[in-house]
Amino acid sequence: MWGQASWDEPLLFDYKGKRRVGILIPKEELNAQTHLPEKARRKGGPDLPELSELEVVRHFLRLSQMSYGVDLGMVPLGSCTMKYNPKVQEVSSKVTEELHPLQDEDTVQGALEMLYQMQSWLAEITGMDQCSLQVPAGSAGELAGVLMTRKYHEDRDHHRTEMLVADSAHGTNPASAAMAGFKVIYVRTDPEGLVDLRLLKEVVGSDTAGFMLTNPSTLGLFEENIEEIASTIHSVDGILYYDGANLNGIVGIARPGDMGFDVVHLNLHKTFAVPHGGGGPGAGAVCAKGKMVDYLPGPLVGQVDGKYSWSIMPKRSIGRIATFHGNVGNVVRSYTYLLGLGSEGTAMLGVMSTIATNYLISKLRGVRGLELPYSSRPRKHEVVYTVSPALKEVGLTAEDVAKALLDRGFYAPTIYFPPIVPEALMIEVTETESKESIDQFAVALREVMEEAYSNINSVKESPKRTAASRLDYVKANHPSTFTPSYRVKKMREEGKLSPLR
Amino acid sequence: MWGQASWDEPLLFDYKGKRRVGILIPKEELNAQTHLPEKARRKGGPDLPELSELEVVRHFLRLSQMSYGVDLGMVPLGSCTMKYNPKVQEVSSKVTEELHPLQDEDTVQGALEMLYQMQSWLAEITGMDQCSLQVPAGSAGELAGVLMTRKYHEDRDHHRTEMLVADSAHGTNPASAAMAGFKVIYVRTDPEGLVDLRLLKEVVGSDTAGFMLTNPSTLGLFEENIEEIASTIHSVDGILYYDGANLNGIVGIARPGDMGFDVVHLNLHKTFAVPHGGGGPGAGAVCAKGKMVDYLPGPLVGQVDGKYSWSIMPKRSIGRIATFHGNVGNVVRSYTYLLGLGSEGTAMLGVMSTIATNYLISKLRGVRGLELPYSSRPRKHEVVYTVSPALKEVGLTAEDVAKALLDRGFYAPTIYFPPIVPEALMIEVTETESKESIDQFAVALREVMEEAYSNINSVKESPKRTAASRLDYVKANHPSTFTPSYRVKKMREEGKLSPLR
Amino acid sequence: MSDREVIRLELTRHPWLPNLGNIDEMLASIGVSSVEDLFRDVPPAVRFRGGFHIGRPMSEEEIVERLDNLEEKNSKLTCPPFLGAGACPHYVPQAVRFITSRSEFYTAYTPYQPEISQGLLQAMFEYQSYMAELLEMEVVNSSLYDWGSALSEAVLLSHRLTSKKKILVPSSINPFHLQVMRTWTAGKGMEVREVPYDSRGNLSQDHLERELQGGDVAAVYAQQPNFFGVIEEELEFLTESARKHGAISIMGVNPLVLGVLRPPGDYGFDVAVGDGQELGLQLNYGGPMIGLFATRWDGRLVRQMPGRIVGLTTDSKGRDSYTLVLQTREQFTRREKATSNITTNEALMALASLVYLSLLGREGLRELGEEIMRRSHYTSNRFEEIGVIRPLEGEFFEEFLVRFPLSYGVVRKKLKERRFHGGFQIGEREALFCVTEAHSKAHIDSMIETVAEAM
Amino acid sequence: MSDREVIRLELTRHPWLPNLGNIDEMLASIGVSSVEDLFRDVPPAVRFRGGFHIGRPMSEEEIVERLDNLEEKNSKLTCPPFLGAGACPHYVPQAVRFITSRSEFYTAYTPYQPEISQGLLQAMFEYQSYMAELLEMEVVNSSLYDWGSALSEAVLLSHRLTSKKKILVPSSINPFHLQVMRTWTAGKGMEVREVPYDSRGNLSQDHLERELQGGDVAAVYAQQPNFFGVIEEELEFLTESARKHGAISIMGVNPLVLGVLRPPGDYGFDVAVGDGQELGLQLNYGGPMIGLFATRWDGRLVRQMPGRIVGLTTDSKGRDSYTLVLQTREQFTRREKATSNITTNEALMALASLVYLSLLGREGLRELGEEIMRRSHYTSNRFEEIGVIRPLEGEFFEEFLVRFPLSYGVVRKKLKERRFHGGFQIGEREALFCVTEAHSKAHIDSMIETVAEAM
Ligand SMILES: Cc1ncc(COP(=O)(O)O)c(C=O)c1O
Ligand SMILES: Cc1ncc(COP(=O)(O)O)c(C=O)c1O
Repeated sequence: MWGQASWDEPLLFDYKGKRRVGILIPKEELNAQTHLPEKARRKGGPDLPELSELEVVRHFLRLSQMSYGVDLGMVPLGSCTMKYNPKVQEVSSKVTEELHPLQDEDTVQGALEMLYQMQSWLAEITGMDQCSLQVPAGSAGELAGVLMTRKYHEDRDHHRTEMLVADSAHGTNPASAAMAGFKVIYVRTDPEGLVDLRLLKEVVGSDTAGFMLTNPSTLGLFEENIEEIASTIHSVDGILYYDGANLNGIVGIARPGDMGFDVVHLNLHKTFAVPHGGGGPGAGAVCAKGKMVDYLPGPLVGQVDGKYSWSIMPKRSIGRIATFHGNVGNVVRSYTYLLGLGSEGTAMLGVMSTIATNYLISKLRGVRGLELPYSSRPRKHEVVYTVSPALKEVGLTAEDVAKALLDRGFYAPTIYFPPIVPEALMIEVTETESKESIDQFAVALREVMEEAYSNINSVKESPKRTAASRLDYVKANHPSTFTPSYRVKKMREEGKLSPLR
Repeated sequence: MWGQASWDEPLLFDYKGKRRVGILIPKEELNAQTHLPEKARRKGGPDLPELSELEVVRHFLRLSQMSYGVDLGMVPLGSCTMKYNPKVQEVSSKVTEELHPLQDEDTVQGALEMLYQMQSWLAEITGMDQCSLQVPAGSAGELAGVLMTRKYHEDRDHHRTEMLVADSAHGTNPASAAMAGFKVIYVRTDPEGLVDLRLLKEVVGSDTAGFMLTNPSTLGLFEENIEEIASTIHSVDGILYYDGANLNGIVGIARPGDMGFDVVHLNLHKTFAVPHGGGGPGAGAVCAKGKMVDYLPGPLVGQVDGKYSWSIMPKRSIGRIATFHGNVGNVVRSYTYLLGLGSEGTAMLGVMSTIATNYLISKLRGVRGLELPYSSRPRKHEVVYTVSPALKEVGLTAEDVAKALLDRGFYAPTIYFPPIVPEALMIEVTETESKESIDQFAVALREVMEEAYSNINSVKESPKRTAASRLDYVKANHPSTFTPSYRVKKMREEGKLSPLR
Repeated sequence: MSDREVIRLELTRHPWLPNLGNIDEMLASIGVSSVEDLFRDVPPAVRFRGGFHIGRPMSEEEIVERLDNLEEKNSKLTCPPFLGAGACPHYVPQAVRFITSRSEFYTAYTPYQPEISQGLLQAMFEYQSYMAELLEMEVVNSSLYDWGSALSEAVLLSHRLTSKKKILVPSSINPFHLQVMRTWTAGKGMEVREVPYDSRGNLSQDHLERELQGGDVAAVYAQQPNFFGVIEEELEFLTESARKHGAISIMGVNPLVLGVLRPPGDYGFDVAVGDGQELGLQLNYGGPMIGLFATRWDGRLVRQMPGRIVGLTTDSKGRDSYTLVLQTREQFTRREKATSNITTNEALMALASLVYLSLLGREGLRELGEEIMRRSHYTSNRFEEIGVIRPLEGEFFEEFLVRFPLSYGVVRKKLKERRFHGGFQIGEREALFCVTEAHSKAHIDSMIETVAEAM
Repeated sequence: MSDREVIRLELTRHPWLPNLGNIDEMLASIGVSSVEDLFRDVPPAVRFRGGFHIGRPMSEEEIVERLDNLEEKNSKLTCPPFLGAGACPHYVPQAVRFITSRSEFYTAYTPYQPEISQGLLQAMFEYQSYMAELLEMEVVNSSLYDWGSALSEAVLLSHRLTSKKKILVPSSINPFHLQVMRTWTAGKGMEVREVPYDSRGNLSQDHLERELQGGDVAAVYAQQPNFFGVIEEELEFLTESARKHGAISIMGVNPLVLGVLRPPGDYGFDVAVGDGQELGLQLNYGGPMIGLFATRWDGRLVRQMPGRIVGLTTDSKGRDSYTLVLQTREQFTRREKATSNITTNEALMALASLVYLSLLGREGLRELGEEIMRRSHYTSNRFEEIGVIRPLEGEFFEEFLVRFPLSYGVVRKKLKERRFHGGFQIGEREALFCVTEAHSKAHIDSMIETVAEAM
């Protein structure tokens, strides 16, 4: 029976070694006076623990064993595309690792060539004209996209205050729109699970800056009216924005550029296999078509006579969105991934991820308490279930299912998302999970649902086989117990801290 | 409470994927006919499972979590010197990784320079004249040493049939002597824990080829009569052999060469921090002084005008002991370790490992049931306890103690060794374990002993917190259930295999 | 349909596509007869029938050869560039790489399920704690993208809290950070005003005070050390003035200097931002970095904080445990009312920084700071000896502005011939040089000699 | 004493010596007043008072610089050497490196405590199982040092079983293996006799049969492919003759060829030896390698087997579990009666081989074998085109002997100028070239052109 490793590993601050160091600082014999301005000098260094190299390594290795990634087992987090990150990607850092972002272009030709190829490949895959790789993640790509939209309208003296967002959209869509100063107007999903076209036509008007959409949607459904959606938005000179986090299900099958999208962002840490790093870093791209190319964040890499340089500055660029060139150290990981897939492999991503999703659905048919909304349509990269029936019948929540899956050695799906599906389980297996591994996951989920009907209390007690059991969120968030750092813990213990007000 | 990870991970042979591959074979378009001789061609390939890269990685990652190394916690295996292996050692492979052992010397100057320096440094540390790094591990070093001894006597037409070995010696000593055709004569340990000098003088004679000794001994005791031992052996022109596996406790304090030893082998995977690799590979050295230099396995690296080459062939060399130059890829790890320690750090090894051992002893004073033989003498790199009192009083065995320590998150000491101490626990903490970590180990061992007196059954049930509980050794070794491979398992299941006879 | 089938048949095995050999049985289980059935909802007009131009699938061996080939197209330098300006070369210990390459960390995602991710969460809590200790500020998030975006988020926070639009920044601000901030805050119509510096390179107190008078300032920003590498000697007046005039005070700080320089908390700043790149990260051509973001213990600030925060709590068995906290600030619950849109952050880089700092420890951090100062000052002295002067008199840490008696372009070219990369050009004859522990004395000497030759 | 104290005081901190700052309290707990007290049993005459000449402790940064410096002193070659003769260059997949660098594997030692080491034990069992499958032999140990030592152990085993001293080896045996075997068996007085080969390069059956007549042969050895790269076409007669004359039959085999060539078990060999280096190991200047050792399902052989063996059993809860088995053969229990002195083996390399084979799988292994053959044959054809012939007619796998119309020294030098490393020189005009999947067509072509130029 599966069980996670468990170590009673104290905080580093609870280590009490003396006169230890984990790395030697090289020292040169130099005769150089340095003077720190008295008023700027720190009195009493920061109180960091002193540790030997072994203590540091051991501490973090123990912590690592109490963590869980794709290399260990399936992470079916919907909307996150937790595909396998091939080990050869780790070699790719050699192309960029030692380069300073401000080096002369003639000294970084290898890196620039890689970036140039990536710009072109991603443009081809999305059917767009040009891509900028400066955005460090998807959300920054969205921000770039809405800022581009804003500037586009400003340039035309349009007064566009509203950004339309599908109600099934990821929370980042409205958040990004709001950061750019737009008012967010939600467009409801129809009974088919698609954008409600009638409603869309109603809300579209002279205030409409654009529409942020993802296709396939977060429900895993392809918006089959995409052509009409596009023409509706374009009829008011609105910008159709593609949240490309979910490209995986259609790569090789359909391209945003061909569907009428004007701006696309991509999460390279999903479809293009940049490892997720325990939360990040990812890497992104924002791509544009036609008139929107001029607004991309820049500069972009251009090529003249086989020499690469940051020569392309979009005419009406929104400017710099990251301090330097984006997460280049991760872009090169995607580059390596694409080299390994080649044209043929890349073209198979949509097919294979879609087969995986629908295969899982076939294995989950007839599971009591688990309901598939909009069940007549095929899914693409992911599928959203609801456990509402089980909630009504035995009190099982989506969270309970998640915890019970942990006890079976799997990571849990995304839960309670998208908000339009109650008690949602959003499952994305990706094309890198083998058929047998999908089978095992289906068995586990089926077992959980069966256990809920036979012994709901036992499910409610899970997880039991992980390093921690369910947590006290009240304590975690309450102003008088909120503890975001050791400093807060210590100060509170010493009576030096009032509740957070 | 500590618990080891546990995965129900099947054998690779139980994976059932089809048309999978974990790595692409590069294919060139070549027009080349190849003909396999019909009689030599394999009919039906070997039946190996087909796996994707993720399946392979995940399988082994899960297995790794069910294993235990120094990076995770203390491995107090006596006589094994499980010290920390600094991470910078892993960089060192770049010096040798891509070199073929038969490359022209002018193309491998970096590797040769490194080997040359290592030969010199190890000679200085041991006080010997010359070292060969060709031996891939300690036992091979011993074999080299006894073969050198054999050849030395042959060259002098001596008829020396006997090799003396201390009764506390590691099993490899008599095994190596026997492989070289010697009769093994054991020299008993006296009540002080040292070589019985009187007895030694009795057994030494005209049949004596040499004496294999380790100092400090496997009991962690320094043979204070070493000068007299040396002169006794030398009085019959015998060779005094130093089993240098246990050098750690005296590096910087005393040198085998100064004690009168003629031949020394070293385990670089102990004192010199080559990681132990789950059983190997290690790396070794065999060093000689005076007349014995001529017998070293060769060739050795020499230097002329700053050019390095395999120019030194000991005149009466026993010949080649490894196919090529030994485990060079590991020698360079030791080299890196010595660079980091420098002269000062190296000189502190003996001091710091000896302090660690004696500190542990101080923390174990007064633990009921745990007895320290020869308790008046200070220990060096390690210490041997006996739990004989607890065996008599409550039936606790050394094995029980080992298993109960596993349940407290520690690896176990070496047990039942050396054979002259009953119910032995042989503990070596090394200088890389922090004081606090030694404290914790002492607490754990004390708890185990206390639990034995309060609830021996509970101790007998351990380990409970590891991936497996105690094993069935009868089944493992019985001729009709002995299963050393999947092939045997399958053939037996198919009724195609008789018991092993 | 057919070309899809053709593609499928061509690629029969691939290490990263395990189910190529299982398509038929999987389709059978699904209950469709062809792959195309799964895409029946894709309108023919948008169905992609073309092919890509990425090349044939490469074996690992070929991939590595290609990467080697790209690596060779970059110039091999004798030593790391003498470039800073927002990213500085440092030696990254092997233990840092080793730990960040543990699968359990780097192939995980945001720990939405805390019970199975305690290790990662504890590490993020420790990152926050180490930074809190360095900054002397109580609340640190578990990373934003980089300094530029962290500054932008701080400015947006000040706008949310004060509803004002004016932002005061020193004209010695890193221009890249400024550009990013302008981009990010364009949607809110923020207006940036620059405060000049004096002959030492320090922020002008008078100007600042004057700008604040209007009472329309959302935030005041200071950068330590500033873009010219100069250490701001006096910052207490800034936090005091800001408080007096109802503005949020923000300090941008290179956390590496905090082994030796006064931390933002000690000055009373409301918010601190910066980048952790210098604590254990490779340059990576400028990314990934680590956006550092911290606030004082003030609910008003904390509840407006962008990004994830990990907090300590207990589990149902009473054990200390860690989880994401204050999630109601975030986009997935608050949507357009969230404190930021950030989702994927720089967690693994935060881990790298934490490991680096834990290797250094209290004394190591101080020693490193001192060694860097010794080397940078040695270099500046050597420059002076050959007639290259420092136009700003203020004290500096690792970076400093120098003025050459001739065009810097000439020097820069000469350096490149000798496989050195000089500092960041600022004007015709000026450049910002950065010297760290990654530049040995021998390399510094030889760089200086090369410059001397060029002159 | 004093100089010891001085040293201690000089080195106050070191990353690998955690207790330098705790010496006094540790001594106090021990109950001695000085370090020297712990060495009171070391006679003054042997007390070392000198210092070492290793240099001052280097920081990691300096260590890496030193290693880079050594690396640069090795020649950078255009492609891997065309050298074989017992070790061949191959591409090592990243997954192999990744898995063998997992701390839980590479910082463990021999799994004496099986309950806590199930993962490592299962992996060793799988290594044995994969090799058993390749070899078609039932019992494989979990590694010896290398081919030479494995052969030596096989010969010693044959001596223990037969009490005879004569060993027949082909004169096409790898000379390094032969040298090792002579060294290792010197103590037992073994006598080696060489059996010649025919014009194709194949072992002479007649000679072999004749040598066996005397009935004094302990073991007969065959090598597949032999030292000249030639594939032995007929080996069944060998096992039959050996059996008839009471000798142990031993096959030395490169396991890589077993995707395409008949395995030792199929011929009926008693013992198989070889080296796993070609399955996932770097060259590493010749070591570590993997000594492969296997026997038939015969208790007489198995009980004489050297090295560790992992077997399947169950734990007290009935779960499949793994442990070291037949330990009574080993030195730590049997001492001078042990089947070998081996202790530390090549476990991590065995793991590497296992990972490599599991990535390849059945088809991958075959494909790899075929690709290597295609490339080696292409190369030999190209050689022929420029007048470099193969003096032995027999079929070959990846290595082949070529004869140049001029001194090979000239060719070798020319190749080196172009940063190629040619094959292993055998005579004045002959050399053994090795071509694998690590040599691309472009490199092969350019190597051949260079040879042509030299001629
Ligand atoms: C649909 C969707 N859009 C946008 C994002 C935001 O991307 P990122 O996390 O890279 O900021 C995500 C993922 O988090 C997503 O799933
Ligand atoms: C005292 C002693 N001698 C010899 C050896 C044999 O060394 P190796 O394992 O490297 O063959 C060992 C360790 O196993 C040992 O502890």
